[in-house]
Amino acid sequence: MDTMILNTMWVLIASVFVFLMHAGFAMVEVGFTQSKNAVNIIMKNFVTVSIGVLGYYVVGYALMYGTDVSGLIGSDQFVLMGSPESVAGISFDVFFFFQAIFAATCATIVSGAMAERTKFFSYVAFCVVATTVIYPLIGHWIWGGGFLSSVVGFRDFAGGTAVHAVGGFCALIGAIMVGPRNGKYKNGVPRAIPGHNIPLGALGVLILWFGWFGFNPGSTLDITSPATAHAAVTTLISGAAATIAAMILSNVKYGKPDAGLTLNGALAGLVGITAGANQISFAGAILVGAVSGVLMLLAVEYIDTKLRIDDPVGAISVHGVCGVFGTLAVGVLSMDGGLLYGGGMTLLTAQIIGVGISATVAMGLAFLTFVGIKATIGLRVEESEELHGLDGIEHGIAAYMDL
Amino acid sequence: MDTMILNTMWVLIASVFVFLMHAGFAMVEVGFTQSKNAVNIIMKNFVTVSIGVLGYYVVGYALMYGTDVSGLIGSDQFVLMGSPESVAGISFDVFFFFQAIFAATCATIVSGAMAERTKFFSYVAFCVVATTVIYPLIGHWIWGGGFLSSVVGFRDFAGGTAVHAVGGFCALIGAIMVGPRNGKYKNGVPRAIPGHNIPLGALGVLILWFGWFGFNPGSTLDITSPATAHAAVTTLISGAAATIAAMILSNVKYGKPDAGLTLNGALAGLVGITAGANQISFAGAILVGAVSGVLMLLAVEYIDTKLRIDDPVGAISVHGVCGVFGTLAVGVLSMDGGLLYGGGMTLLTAQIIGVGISATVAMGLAFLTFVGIKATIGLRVEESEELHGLDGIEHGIAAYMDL
Amino acid sequence: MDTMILNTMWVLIASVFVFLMHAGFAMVEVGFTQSKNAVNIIMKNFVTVSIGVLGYYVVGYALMYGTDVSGLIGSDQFVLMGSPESVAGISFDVFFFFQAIFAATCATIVSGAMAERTKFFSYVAFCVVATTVIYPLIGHWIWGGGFLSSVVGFRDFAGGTAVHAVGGFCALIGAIMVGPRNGKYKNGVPRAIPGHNIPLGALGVLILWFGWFGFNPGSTLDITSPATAHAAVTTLISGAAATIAAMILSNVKYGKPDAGLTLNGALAGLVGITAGANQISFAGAILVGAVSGVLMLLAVEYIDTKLRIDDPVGAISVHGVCGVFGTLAVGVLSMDGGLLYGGGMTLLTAQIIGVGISATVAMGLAFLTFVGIKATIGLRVEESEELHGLDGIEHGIAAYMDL
Amino acid sequence: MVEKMSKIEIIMNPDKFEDLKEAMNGIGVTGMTVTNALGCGLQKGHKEYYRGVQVEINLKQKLKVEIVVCEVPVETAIQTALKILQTGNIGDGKIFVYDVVDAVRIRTAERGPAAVKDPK
Amino acid sequence: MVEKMSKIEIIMNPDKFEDLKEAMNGIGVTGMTVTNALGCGLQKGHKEYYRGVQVEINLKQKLKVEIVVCEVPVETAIQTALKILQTGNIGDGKIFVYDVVDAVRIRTAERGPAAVKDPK
Amino acid sequence: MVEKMSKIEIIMNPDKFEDLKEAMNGIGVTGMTVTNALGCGLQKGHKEYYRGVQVEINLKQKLKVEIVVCEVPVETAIQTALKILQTGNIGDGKIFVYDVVDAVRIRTAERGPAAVKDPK
Ligand SMILES: Nc1ncnc2c1ncn2[C@@H]1O[C@H](COP(=O)(O)OP(=O)(O)O)[C@@H](O)[C@H]1O
Ligand SMILES: Nc1ncnc2c1ncn2[C@@H]1O[C@H](COP(=O)(O)OP(=O)(O)O)[C@@H](O)[C@H]1O
Ligand SMILES: Nc1ncnc2c1ncn2[C@@H]1O[C@H](COP(=O)(O)OP(=O)(O)O)[C@@H](O)[C@H]1O
Repeated sequence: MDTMILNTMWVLIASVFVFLMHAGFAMVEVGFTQSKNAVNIIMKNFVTVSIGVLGYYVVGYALMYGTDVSGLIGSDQFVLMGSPESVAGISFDVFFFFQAIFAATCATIVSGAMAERTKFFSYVAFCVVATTVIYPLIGHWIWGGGFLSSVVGFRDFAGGTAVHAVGGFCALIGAIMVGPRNGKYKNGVPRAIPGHNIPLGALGVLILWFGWFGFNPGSTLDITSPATAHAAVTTLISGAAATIAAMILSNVKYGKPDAGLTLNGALAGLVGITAGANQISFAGAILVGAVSGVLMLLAVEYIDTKLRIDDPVGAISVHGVCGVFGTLAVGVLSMDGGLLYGGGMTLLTAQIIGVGISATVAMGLAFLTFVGIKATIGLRVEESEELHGLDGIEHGIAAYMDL
Repeated sequence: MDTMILNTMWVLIASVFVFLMHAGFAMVEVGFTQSKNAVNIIMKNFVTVSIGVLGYYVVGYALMYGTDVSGLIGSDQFVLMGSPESVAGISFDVFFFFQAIFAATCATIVSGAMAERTKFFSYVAFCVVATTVIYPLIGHWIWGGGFLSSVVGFRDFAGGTAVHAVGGFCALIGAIMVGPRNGKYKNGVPRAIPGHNIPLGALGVLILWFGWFGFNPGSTLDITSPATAHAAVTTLISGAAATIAAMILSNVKYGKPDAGLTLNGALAGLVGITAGANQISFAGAILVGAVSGVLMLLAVEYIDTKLRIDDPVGAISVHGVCGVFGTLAVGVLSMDGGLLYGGGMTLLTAQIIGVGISATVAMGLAFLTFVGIKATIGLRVEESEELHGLDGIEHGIAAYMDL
Repeated sequence: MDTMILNTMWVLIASVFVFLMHAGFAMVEVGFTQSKNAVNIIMKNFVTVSIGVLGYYVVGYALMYGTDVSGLIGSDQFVLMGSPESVAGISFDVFFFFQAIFAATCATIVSGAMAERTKFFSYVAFCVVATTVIYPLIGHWIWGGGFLSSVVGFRDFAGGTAVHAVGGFCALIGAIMVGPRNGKYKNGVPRAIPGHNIPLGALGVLILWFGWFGFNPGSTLDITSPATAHAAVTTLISGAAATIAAMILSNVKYGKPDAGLTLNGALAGLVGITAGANQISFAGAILVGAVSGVLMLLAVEYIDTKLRIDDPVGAISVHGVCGVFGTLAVGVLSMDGGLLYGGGMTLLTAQIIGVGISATVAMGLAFLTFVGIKATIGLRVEESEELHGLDGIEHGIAAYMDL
Repeated sequence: MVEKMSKIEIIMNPDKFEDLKEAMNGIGVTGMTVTNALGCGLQKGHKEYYRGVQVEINLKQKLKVEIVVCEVPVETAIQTALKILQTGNIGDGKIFVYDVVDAVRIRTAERGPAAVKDPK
Repeated sequence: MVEKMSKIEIIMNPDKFEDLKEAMNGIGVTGMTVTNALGCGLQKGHKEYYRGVQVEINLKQKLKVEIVVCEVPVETAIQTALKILQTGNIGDGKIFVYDVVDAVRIRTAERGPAAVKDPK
Repeated sequence: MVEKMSKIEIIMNPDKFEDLKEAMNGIGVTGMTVTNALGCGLQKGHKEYYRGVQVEINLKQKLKVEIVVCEVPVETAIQTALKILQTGNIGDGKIFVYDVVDAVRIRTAERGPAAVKDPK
């Protein structure tokens, strides 16, 4: 009983930390895009939080944590009806609180990659689907008793796949389908469209890092477990290692320590360690971080110049690529069953299968959703609207005014 | 003993969350006003925190929680002298900490509504009165053992009336007495004076929301009570519902989802649920949120165009109107004695009486205070000062400089 | 066991609060400097966090908390090897987490004082030395079982000396050696080089204040101790008193309440109370705060106009001067052995010796480090780079862009 | 290019802008371009402090409004601006008038006065 | 000062700036100065709401690009700008041309057309 | 309007502004209007990276200082500006001079040179 109160308290506090991540996402996305679209991005973030929470309340939670049907989907507790008093050793209310705030994160990732050219209400529609279907479905397989955890033996501690890879791969599909921003490519050569407020973006990254200390350590749901403190430290040092790695590599490749990539580096390290923050050693966390920073940087370049997919904030590389990498790294570096710790290929195989299925399904569902949206309300704003900025036309107001 | 430590810890942490709300208020007020007054607003916020805490330490706490005299006022523990070791099951120091941070909130609400035209030291004077007299007095009636709770049976969980309605009605009087900003009305028709930094305003709202998870759940002072977790969830979903409601209504009324009103919507929902966050059901919280969002929007329009009271940040509508509404909603929706739960009219009547008396007294005291200030140091800056911005003349510095 | 979990949880949460201080430092430094150097400052802050944490992990922790050798230095647990399960009644991981986040703070202080003219990689080099040698060494003497605590009887509760005075005196040496910014002095008369974004600076101060509630109360490492709650209250009211003191004094001296000094005032009060937050009475905290606010203001003026040392953000005055003052104040105002509480000169003498040795050694080591850096990679950017801003040349990007 | 074109540049306080815009629309001005500027004029000598250091002449936030006119006589525009902006206080601002050699409406490639006139 | 110098002022949508810059470099323009501006032109009448209050004419974000030319004929520059900027939509912008009396390259103190020409 | 008025437009590095202001006050300039601008000139060709993508010509932050003079000879102002601003490095900036047809001091409605002169 005492432990339950303790854990309830811990998860409640961790949830509040995670909540602030929405401010972090908002600032990162605003900072790394153009000022003429800043209001639009702000609005998307508010809508994501709100719809995410409500959609998860009405439908999402039920599909994710309702009584399992054939390992595929949850089937009751819609509108939280018939939910128990406690789950996983903490109060049900707090469990829901934590999960609901998580749910919104997944959609937010997509908003960054599709920024500056997507219709407001089209994004809103995607956001509804993401938080009521895509995230809960895959989440059920991973965390809700579905087949990925129960049959495949897939492990995803705090959402390296369930949140980040899923979000990142939805973002990939979204960015492809909405197409690059006007002027991004000229004869196939990418142009830089610099963000308009680096300090705000940096504030966002630090706020996200702060929130991640709820996201990862909170995911144990158990303050009495040593894994909680362990996860806090791995989150700290993986982020640090990735920051330094990205900074050094950008300096080597481009002659200067690049601010955008260094900031993304921090996020890459945080995403990278998410899947295994509780079971990768400190040294392993530094390795995961450093590799995440490098991978992210290479992915940003590859996606931008080779694949020619326009991702203004680097969401695909940060969340998609590093989410996958981090999930696979568990198979190698987990102190409990990882390849390097004598666990053989079993865990690594499970990880490969799990992340493969999750990413594929996420892409498939995102594709269907965007096809539906495109066919009905359309996906992309008018060219002239894009040119003048979404703020004036979609919201009738500029972000910065002095008149 | 263990429970006391647990609760002490919880309230300490919740207080720290609430503290960050001052950053939220500062950013909201800065973002939604003009850049030429940004330094002035920042200074007001710093003064509010500082004076609020010190004034409450010296006098306010005593009047609010000192030994009750005829249900009207506290009478001892000035400068915290003779205070006990523990109060309400938590350490006295933490109890005071929580209360002191609360106290400053009430005055901050007023600063938003009177922004861009009020003399700096006149606001400082009001702030002293608000945190040493107005808030503690009414607070005593509601929370300190005074007649509203003990005789009338009035309920205000986390300050829907004690903090928000009181602050909002003081703001109403202040905004009326200082008059509209120059150029706000032309032949009785209001003009928009847009805020200068929507992203900063949005950051402020999200920080406030974060802090509200200390404000509401923390108000149980008891982590072992299920009401704490319940309050966290209602705070989350009421804010979400209000955001969506305000966004949709603004879209319907004005053809576009309005950013200012959507952001205010989130705050409206948070204020709305404050009085009953512990005793209104989840569905009830969504209802309270949605109605708050709608009410706020209508109130903003009514106050602006019909009453012609100039409230730059919408503080009267957000805190005053939704504070009152939320308090009354307790009488209807409280799962413990609300009208809809078979409690009859008793609770609703108590709520009507309580909020009526509180608002009336707040307005009366605010009126007297502002009359006094007007008669001595004056309330409003010179027209030329207002024209050129308060920053240069009251503080000798611009908020944004690049030279 | 239960207490250990409770305290582990408390320190974990407090550490997360402290982490956000890095966002606070970043915003303060960005806000109070020129826009053309904003990216550079952001990068320095990210590097500080990352290098700080990693350097402390590899070397710093061992020197600070490894097995003591003659009261001078720690000697094992490099790369945390051989570290115990728990320290000081909390989990080792959380203890390290808290300490690692602290370590980075010390170097950050220096970055503010040397802003706008120091080479990026020179600062990086200093940062490595600061977090692997300077801070851990002096930290060992004070907190790691070294001679200052064990022999001298020096007391520094949360780092008034170990973090702030050490950081401030390193900053002093750095600012002297790198020289004033171009155009700061003309014929020996200082010119104002105003910060470019006061609202962001203000946000930073409020975030720092928030984090300080982890920094000070967290330093007990013990939620069951009444000192924790006591430290929270003294942190609150000392900051408040200093804010008001600085505001009033600036108004008296310069005719207007100065925003920069009022904001610095808050920080001065927080630094001032850090050394004795657990053992100075509430009234004492107000005194310490008020004096800190005054001292800081006088120091800013003296350093700027008399010593002609250019410290863009006032770091030397805030952290160095108030850090020393607060440490000495413990000798006078400590309720347990202070001069005014009948403790005689013993404690005060210990404080004088301790802070004297710490500051001297910090200055000496900083001097050697900067001499080394100057001789190798150089300390200061080219004049033309300084003129055009460090952002373009060191990082190839402007902080604010709209094209 | 028989009709002469002129640019009227108004340095003014930001707060009166809405009024000016309305008044200018009232006399048939078809467009204007506005820039944020910092001005120092006779308001000089004003001493300020920043963190205890004297800052001598303070630059005041101004708007620079540029209006190219041909049909609307320059004098009408100046008088209209004066009516709105004159308060008699230092800092009211200044108006400068320049010759414009040519104008192009990019949308239609119209040139000269036609580029500035209302096509409706 | 035999060669006449002119200033070409282009009020344009921010998004086409990269293209314009390239095109101008292509015809030998040696420099330009760019300012953020807010413009209102025929886009007027557009009604917006801010917190439920009607905001009448909305100012649109524009760039003001100033190019002083002497060697490059004004006409070439105008045609180049038209090619890049003309979309046929309201809001495409305007070009104004002014006489320049003198120019100085501060670095070398060169005067007149020499100050504007490429020294290489 | 016997006395000719001219506008001197100085495109300069932001950092020297304080010095320039002082020097201009020294020679009797009564006012100036300053705008933030981005400039590209001979500093072109400079290659930068943003998130791994090459950004070609970088715009540099400049100040545009506009001074309308009549009493103060244009030449004095130019020489004063040169003295302060010339460092010999690329990016030192440019000065352009234009004719001013008329000026108005809004506060007093004074016109022409009187509007620019110090009334004291
Ligand atoms: N000679 C000038 N050249 C350019 N701009 C000027 C000049 N004189 C004044 N201004 C601009 O006009 C503004 C108002 O000038 P000011 O001298 O305060 O008004 P007044 O002439 O009514 O005293 C100044 O802030 C400045 O921007
Ligand atoms: N008479 C004018 N004086 C100064 N600037 C103008 C004028 N007319 C238009 N502009 C500028 O040109 C921009 C585009 O004008 P607009 O009228 O929308 O284009 P169009 O002439 O193609 O309809 C405006 O936003 C404004 O900045
Ligand atoms: N032809 C031009 N028209 C308008 N502005 C120019 C022109 N040439 C240069 N400038 C402005 O002057 C600034 C300095 O020019 P730059 O070519 O770097 O100096 P320099 O001539 O000494 O090499 C540029 O950044 C730009 O703002």
